[in-house]
Amino acid sequence: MNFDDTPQEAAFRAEARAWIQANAPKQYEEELRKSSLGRTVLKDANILEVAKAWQKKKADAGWACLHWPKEYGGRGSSPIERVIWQQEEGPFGKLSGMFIIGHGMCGPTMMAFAGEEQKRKYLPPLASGEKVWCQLFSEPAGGSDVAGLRTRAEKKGDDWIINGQKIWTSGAHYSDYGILLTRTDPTVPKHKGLTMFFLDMKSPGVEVRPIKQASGQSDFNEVYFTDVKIPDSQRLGAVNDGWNVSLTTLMNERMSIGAGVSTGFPELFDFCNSLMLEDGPAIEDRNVRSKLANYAVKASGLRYTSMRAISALSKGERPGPENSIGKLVAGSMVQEVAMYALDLQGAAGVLSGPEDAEVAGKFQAMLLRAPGTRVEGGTDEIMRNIIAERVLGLPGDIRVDKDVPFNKIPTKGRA
Amino acid sequence: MNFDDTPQEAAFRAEARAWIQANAPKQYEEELRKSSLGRTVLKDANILEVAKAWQKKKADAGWACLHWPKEYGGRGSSPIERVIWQQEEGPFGKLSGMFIIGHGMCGPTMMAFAGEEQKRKYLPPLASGEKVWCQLFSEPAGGSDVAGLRTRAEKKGDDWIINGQKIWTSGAHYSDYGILLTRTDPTVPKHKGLTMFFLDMKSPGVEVRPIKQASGQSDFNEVYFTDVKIPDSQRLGAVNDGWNVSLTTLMNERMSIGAGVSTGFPELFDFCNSLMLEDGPAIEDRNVRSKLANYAVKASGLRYTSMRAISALSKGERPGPENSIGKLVAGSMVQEVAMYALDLQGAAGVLSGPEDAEVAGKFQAMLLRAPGTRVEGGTDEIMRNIIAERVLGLPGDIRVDKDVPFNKIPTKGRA
Amino acid sequence: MNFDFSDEQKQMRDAARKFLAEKCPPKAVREVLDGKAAYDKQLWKGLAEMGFLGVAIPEQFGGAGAGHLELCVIAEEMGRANAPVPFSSTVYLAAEALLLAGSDAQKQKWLPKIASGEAIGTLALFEGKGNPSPKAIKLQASGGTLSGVKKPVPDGAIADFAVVAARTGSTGRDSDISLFLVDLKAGGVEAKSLTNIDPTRGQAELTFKNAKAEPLGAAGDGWSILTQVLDRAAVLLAFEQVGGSDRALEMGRDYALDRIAFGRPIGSFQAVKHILADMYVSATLARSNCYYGAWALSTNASELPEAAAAARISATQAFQHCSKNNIQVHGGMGFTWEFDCHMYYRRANATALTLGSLSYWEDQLIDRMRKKNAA
Amino acid sequence: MNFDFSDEQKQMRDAARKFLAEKCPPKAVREVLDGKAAYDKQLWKGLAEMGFLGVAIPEQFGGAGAGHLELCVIAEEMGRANAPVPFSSTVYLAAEALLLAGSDAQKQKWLPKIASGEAIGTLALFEGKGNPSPKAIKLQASGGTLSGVKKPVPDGAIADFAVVAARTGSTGRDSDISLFLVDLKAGGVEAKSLTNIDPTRGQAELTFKNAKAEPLGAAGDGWSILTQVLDRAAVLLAFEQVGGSDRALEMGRDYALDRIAFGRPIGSFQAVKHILADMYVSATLARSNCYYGAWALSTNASELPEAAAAARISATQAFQHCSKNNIQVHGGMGFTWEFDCHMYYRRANATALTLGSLSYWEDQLIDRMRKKNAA
Repeated sequence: MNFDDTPQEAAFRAEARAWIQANAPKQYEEELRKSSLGRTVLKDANILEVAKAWQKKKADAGWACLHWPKEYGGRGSSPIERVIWQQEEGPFGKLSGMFIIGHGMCGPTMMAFAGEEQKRKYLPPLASGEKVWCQLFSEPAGGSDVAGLRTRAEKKGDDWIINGQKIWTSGAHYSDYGILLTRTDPTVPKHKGLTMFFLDMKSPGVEVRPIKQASGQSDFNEVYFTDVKIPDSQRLGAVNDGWNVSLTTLMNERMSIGAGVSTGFPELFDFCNSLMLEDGPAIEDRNVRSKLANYAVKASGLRYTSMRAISALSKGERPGPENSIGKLVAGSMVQEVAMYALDLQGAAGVLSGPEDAEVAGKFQAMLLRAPGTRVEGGTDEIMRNIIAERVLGLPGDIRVDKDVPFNKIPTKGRA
Repeated sequence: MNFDDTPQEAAFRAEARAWIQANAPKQYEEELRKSSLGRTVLKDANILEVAKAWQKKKADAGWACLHWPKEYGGRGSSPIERVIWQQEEGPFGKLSGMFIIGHGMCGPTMMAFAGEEQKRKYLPPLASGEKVWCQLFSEPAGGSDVAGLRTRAEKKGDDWIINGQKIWTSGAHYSDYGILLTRTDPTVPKHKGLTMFFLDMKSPGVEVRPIKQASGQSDFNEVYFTDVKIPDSQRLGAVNDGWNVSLTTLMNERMSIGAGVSTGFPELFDFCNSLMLEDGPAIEDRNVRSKLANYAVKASGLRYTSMRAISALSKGERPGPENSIGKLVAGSMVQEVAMYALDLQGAAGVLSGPEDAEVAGKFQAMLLRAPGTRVEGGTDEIMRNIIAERVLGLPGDIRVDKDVPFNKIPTKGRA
Repeated sequence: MNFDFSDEQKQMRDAARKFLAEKCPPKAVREVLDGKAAYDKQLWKGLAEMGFLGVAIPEQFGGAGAGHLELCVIAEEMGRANAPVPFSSTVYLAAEALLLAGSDAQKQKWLPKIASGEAIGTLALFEGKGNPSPKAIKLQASGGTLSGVKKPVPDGAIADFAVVAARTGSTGRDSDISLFLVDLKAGGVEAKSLTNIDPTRGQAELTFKNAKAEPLGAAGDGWSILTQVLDRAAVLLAFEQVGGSDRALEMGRDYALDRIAFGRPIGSFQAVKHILADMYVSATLARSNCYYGAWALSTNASELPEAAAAARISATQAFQHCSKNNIQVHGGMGFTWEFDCHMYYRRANATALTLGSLSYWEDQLIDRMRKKNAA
Repeated sequence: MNFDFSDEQKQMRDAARKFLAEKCPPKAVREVLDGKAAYDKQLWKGLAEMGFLGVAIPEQFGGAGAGHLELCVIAEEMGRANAPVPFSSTVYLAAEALLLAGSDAQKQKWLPKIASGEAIGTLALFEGKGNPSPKAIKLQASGGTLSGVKKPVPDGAIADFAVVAARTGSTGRDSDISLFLVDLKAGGVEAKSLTNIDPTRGQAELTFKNAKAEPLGAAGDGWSILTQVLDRAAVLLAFEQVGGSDRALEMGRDYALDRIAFGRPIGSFQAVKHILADMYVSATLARSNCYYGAWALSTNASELPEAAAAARISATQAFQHCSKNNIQVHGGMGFTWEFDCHMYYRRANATALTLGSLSYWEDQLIDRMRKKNAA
C-alpha cells in the first residue's frame, strides 16, 4: 500500500511535468479548469482545433496514446505511467474528449482485428489526432439491446453494400473513419448474424445529421447509410462474428466512460465553500455538511476504486466488469449534485444566462447533461445487470429472443 | 373535499366516544400510547387477556367488527364509521392486534365461501374475540411464491387427510381455528391444484412451534400437520379452486397490514422535540429538520392516501392494489427512522436495557422488527410488481413455471 | 368526511384536460420553448374564455367565483399540459395577493383584467440568490415610489403589473417590509428577460427607478401577507407539479409498453417495472398531500401553513423524481430534444425553485409542525 | 504507487480467514449471542497464539511488530466472522492509545499482556447520549483518582484496564481533558453490564469512586490524543465493517442462487439481482475508502483525519446497507433467529454508533476537508 512514486515513476513524472510545463496551451488552462459536465469549454477559440494541435504536439514528442505500442504511434508505457501522465496533464486532459472513442475503443479494436499493414497505416494518425475516429453501433431500435441492430451489409463481389441508420455517434461530423457493426444474416439468432467493418466516413452515401439533445447542444449524430460500399479488406474479424468483435470495444467503452465520468462533487464543494446562506456560510450549515459528506465519500470511493483497478492492471491483471460501478454511481450522483447546487441558490437557481454563468450556469448545464450519463454506454439498469451477472455470478435474465431467428423477433409492443 | 363530520357522523362519533370513555380499560392507556412497532405493550398484565376482555365488551355492546353484518356479530357500519371508531378508540385499538387476521382475512373468506349455517356458528364468536383464528398459507419453500406450497390434502371417504408444514402463522399458539391452503393435485400447474379448508386448531396431529425472530421475540409459528383429519364440509370453495379463494384473503391481508403499518415518524418527531444535542435542541439542527421533513411528508402522504381510499370505499368503489403503497413506503421508512433515531443518540444508541427503555429501547425494538415489515404480506419487490402490473398495466414477469405440472418444477438452485 | 373532489370539480378537470389536449399539445409548448414567442397568447386567451383564469375570483370582480378547489383541478391540468403561459405568476401569486390584501379599488382595477386575460401579473420578491426572507429585501420604498432591482421575477418581462415587496423600515423585524402594486407599463420600470432552465415560463430582472407604486395592504404587513401568498401559491403550484408527475409517469409507462428490447417490451423487465412503480408511489404520496393542502386552502384552515409546506415538498420531490426517471425509462431517446421528456424535466426543476427551494420548505415545515406541537 | 495490500499481507488475511472459519463459525458466535458467555475465551486465546492480537504491537512490547496494514487485514476478517471477542476495544482503542501516548513503563506493563491475550482493555469515553466532545466529559480527576460514571463502555464488564477521559480543567478548552490509565481490577471501579443490540460485543457502565489512576500522556493533551485514537480506530473498525459487508453480500448472493421461487432461482429476477448489485457497489466504495485510510494510518500521513472520516462513513453505510438488504433477499427466513442474517444486522447497527454516530462523522469529514482546503 504505497502512494509514493518509485524512483522510475518519479523520473517519468518529472519528465512529463517539465514537458507539459514547456508545451501546454497555457492560455486556456483556467477556462479548462472551470469547465465541467455539459459545458462547452472554450469561449474564444475553436476547441476542436486547440485539441488537435495539442494532440499533435504530444504525438510528435512521444506523449500520445501512452499505452499503445511505439510502432502504432504510442509510447509503450505502463498503466501507472498513464495515470501519472493524466495527473500531470491536469486540465489539459479535458482537450482529449474528441479522441476518447478513437483511442479508447476504435484503436484497440483495430489492434486486435486489423491486418498488420492496416494497423501501421491507420493507427499512428489516429494516435496523433490527425485523423479522428467514431464508433457506429447504436441504432434507433437498439438501445440497450445493441445486438438488435438492423443496418444491413450485403456482399457484392469484393465489396459490402451498407444500408441503414446509426444513432448516438459522437463526433461523426468531424470524424474521418469509423468502426461499424452491421447485420449480415437476419435468418439466424441475433448475436450470430453480425459483422464488423471499418470505413471512411467520407464514403459516398454516408450522411451525418446532428441530434439536438435535451440540453439544446448537439454532441451526437445520426448517421444514414445509403448503398455505401466497403471493401471486404476492411472487415474486422470473421463474417457473422461481429458480436464477439464488438464485445472488446464495448467493454473498453464502459471503462473509459466510467473513468472519465464527472461526479460534480469538486464543483459542489468549491461552491459551498464560498456560498453565503441567510444564516451564514453554507459550509457551516449542518444540512449542507451532511449532504456534502455523503457525496464526498462516494466521490473518493470512486477515485480509489479506480486507483485499485490501475494497480491491478499494472500487475498484469485484466480489468474486470467491476469498473462498471464508476458510471453507475457517478451518473445519478451528478444529477443529484446539480439539483442540490441549484437548490442552494433558491429561486435564482433557475437562471442560466451568461451573467450567472460562473455559478448557476455550470450546475444547470450539469443538470441538463446528467440524464445522458445514466444512459450512454449502458443504462444504470444494464450496469446493475453486468455487476450482478459477471461479478456476482447471478443468472442472466430470461431471454425470449436468444434462439429465435432475428427476423422473427417482434418489433412492436402494444398493437 | 371535506374533513368535517356530517350530522350523522357526528352523532356516531359522540356515541362511540361516550361508550369508550365509560368502558375502555383506562389503566393501560398510557402504556398503549407509548408502545410502538416491535415492542410488547404491557408490563404487568397478560395482553392477550386484556385484549380478549376488551373485544368481548365491545361485542356485547355492538362495537365489534363494525363493518360485518349484524347477524354475524358485526354492526353493519359504513367505512367512514369504521374510521371514526378507530380515531375514537385511539390507543385501545392497539389491543386488536391478535384479532387482525381473524377479522380481516379469515372472517371475510368464511363470509364469501362458507355455508350459511357455518357462518352463523363460527363468525359471532370470532367477532367477539372468544375464538381466535389464524391463517395457514405460507410454507418454508414458498415465500413470495405462495402458490408453490406443498402441504398435501388427500381425500379419504368424507374426510381430507393433511400432511405438511406451514410457517409464519401469527398467533397459531392461541388460535382456535385456522384457514388452510393445501395442494390437492400436484400433477397440474401449481395454481390449479390447490384447495382451501378451515379447521379446528385443536385437531389431533396439529403441532405448533414458535419461531424465534431476529428480534428475539416470537410472534409467529411453524405449524406441522401429521395425518390431520378435516371433514369435507369444512372445505371453502371447490376442490382445486383454492387459489381463487385465497386471492380474496391475500388482498385483504395486504390492505390490513398496509393500513396498520407503522412509519415511526410520530415517535421520531416527539423524540427530536425533546432531544438536546451538543449545540442545542435537536429540532433546531438543520440536518435533523431536513430529515424530519422528508419523513413527515411520507407519513402524511400515507395518511391522506388511506383517507382517500376510505372516501372511495364509502362511495362504493372497490379498494384497489393502490393500497400496496402503504406497506411498501412504511416498511423501509420505519427501518431508516429507527436507524436515524439511534444515530441521534450517539454511542449510547446501542443500549436497549430497561433503564434506557423510554428512549433507546423503543427505537431499537423498531430497528429489529422493521426487516419483517418489508417481507410479511408480500416483499417490497412483490409490492412493486403488484403496482406495476395491476395499477400501471405493465406485463407480468416471464413465468417459467406457469404451464408446468407442479411436481415437475425444480426445487433447488445450484447443484 | 369526504376526501375527494366533487363530481362537478372532476367534470371541470375533464373539461380542462380536453381543452388543453386540443389547444396545448406539445407542439404548442415547443413554440415557446424554441423562443418563437414569450408565451402562448392564443392559449391564454382561450383559458380566459373558458373561465379558467378567473375560476377562483369572485363574480363581483369578473371571475367565475367557483373557488380554490376548482382552481386546484385546473392547476393540475396546467401542469399536465406543461402550459407555456404565465398562469402561476398571474393566478397563484398576483391574484392571490390582491384577493388577500387588495383594496376594493385595487381588486376592481386588476382582477377583472386577470379573469379576462387582459392583464398578466406577477410577484417581485427575490433579489438574487437566496430564499424568501425579510432580510433579503433591499428594494426601497419612499414617497410612493420604488427603487431597486428584483431578480428573478417570474414572467416579469411580459407582466402588466407586479406586486412588489419593498423595505419600508430598518428595525430588523418582519414589519420592515411592505407590499406595493406597480403598473409596469406606467414607466420607471425596466424589464430584462433572463435565460432560465425552463424557457416555457419566463424569468426577468426588473429594475425600478423611482417607479410609482401604491401600497397593497397596510404598511408593515408585507411579510405577513407574503407568507400567506406563498403558502397559497405553494398548494396551487403543487397541483401543477402533481399533474406534471402524472404525465411523466404515463409517458414512461406508455413507452415501456411500446418499446421492444431483447424481444420483449421493456416494461416486462422488473428493473423498468420497479422504476415506474416507484414513480407511481411518489406521485401518489404527493397527490394525497396536495388534497390535504387543497382542503386547507379552500377552507382557510389553521392547518394551511403546515399543509402547504408538506404539499410543496412532496410534489417537488415527486415531479423531480418522475421527470428524471421518465427520461431514464426512455433511454437515449429521452435525452433528445425531439422527445418531450426534457420539457417536463425542465419544468420540474424550475418549479422546484420558483417559490423558494426544497431545503427552505423543509425547514419551514418543521418550524410549523413544531409551533403547532407547542400550541 | 501500489494501491493494494502486499502478497504477504494477503497471505496473512487468508490465514486469518481460515483460522476464523474453523474457530469462529456462526455456532460460536451464537454462544455469546445467546448469553452463554460474555465473550469467546477460547477464540481470544487462539487469536493471541496466532499473533493476531499483537500484530501491530512492536516486538519490544511483545507483539509481532508487523504493522497497521497487517492489522487492517485481520480486522477485515474479524468483521467477516462477526467474532464475539473484545478485539475492537482492546486492539483499536486501548492498544492504540498506549502506543500513541503511553510511557515506556505503561507500554511494558500492558502491551505484552494484550498481545498474549492476558489483558482486555478499553476506552471509557462516553457519559450517556451524545457524540465525542470535550464538553460532554464530566468525570473528574483529582489527586490521582477518578470519580464519575462512564456509559457506554465497550467490553467494559470484561476489561482488565481502561483508558479513561477525564476533566482536569474548566477553561472550556480542549485542554481541560486528560487521559488516565485505570486498572479495573484494582478496586474503586464498579462495572455493570448493559443490554445492547449486539450482545456479541458487550457494553457496560463503569462507576468510578476515587479509583486510582495514572496519567496517560501529558496533562491537558487528552482531547488531542483521543482524536488521534478515534481516527485510528475508525479506520480499523471500518475494515471490520467492510468484512461484514462482504460477508452479508455473499450470504445474499448464495441464497439467491439456491432459493427457488416461481420455478427459478430468485437471483434470476432483476429486482433481486439489482439489490445485490447495489450492495456490491456500496461495499466496493467502502473498501476503496478503507484502503486509502489504511495507507494514511500505516504511514501516519497528514491525510489521516480526512481519510479516517471517509472510511468510517463509507463503511458504516455499506455495512448497514448490506446487512439489511441481506435480510431482504432472504425474505422471511432472513428474519428468523435461526438464520445468521440478523447477527450481521445487529453488528452493523452497533458498529455504526460505537465511535460516534454517522451524523457526527459526516460533520467531522467536512470540517477536516474544509481545513485542508483552507490550508
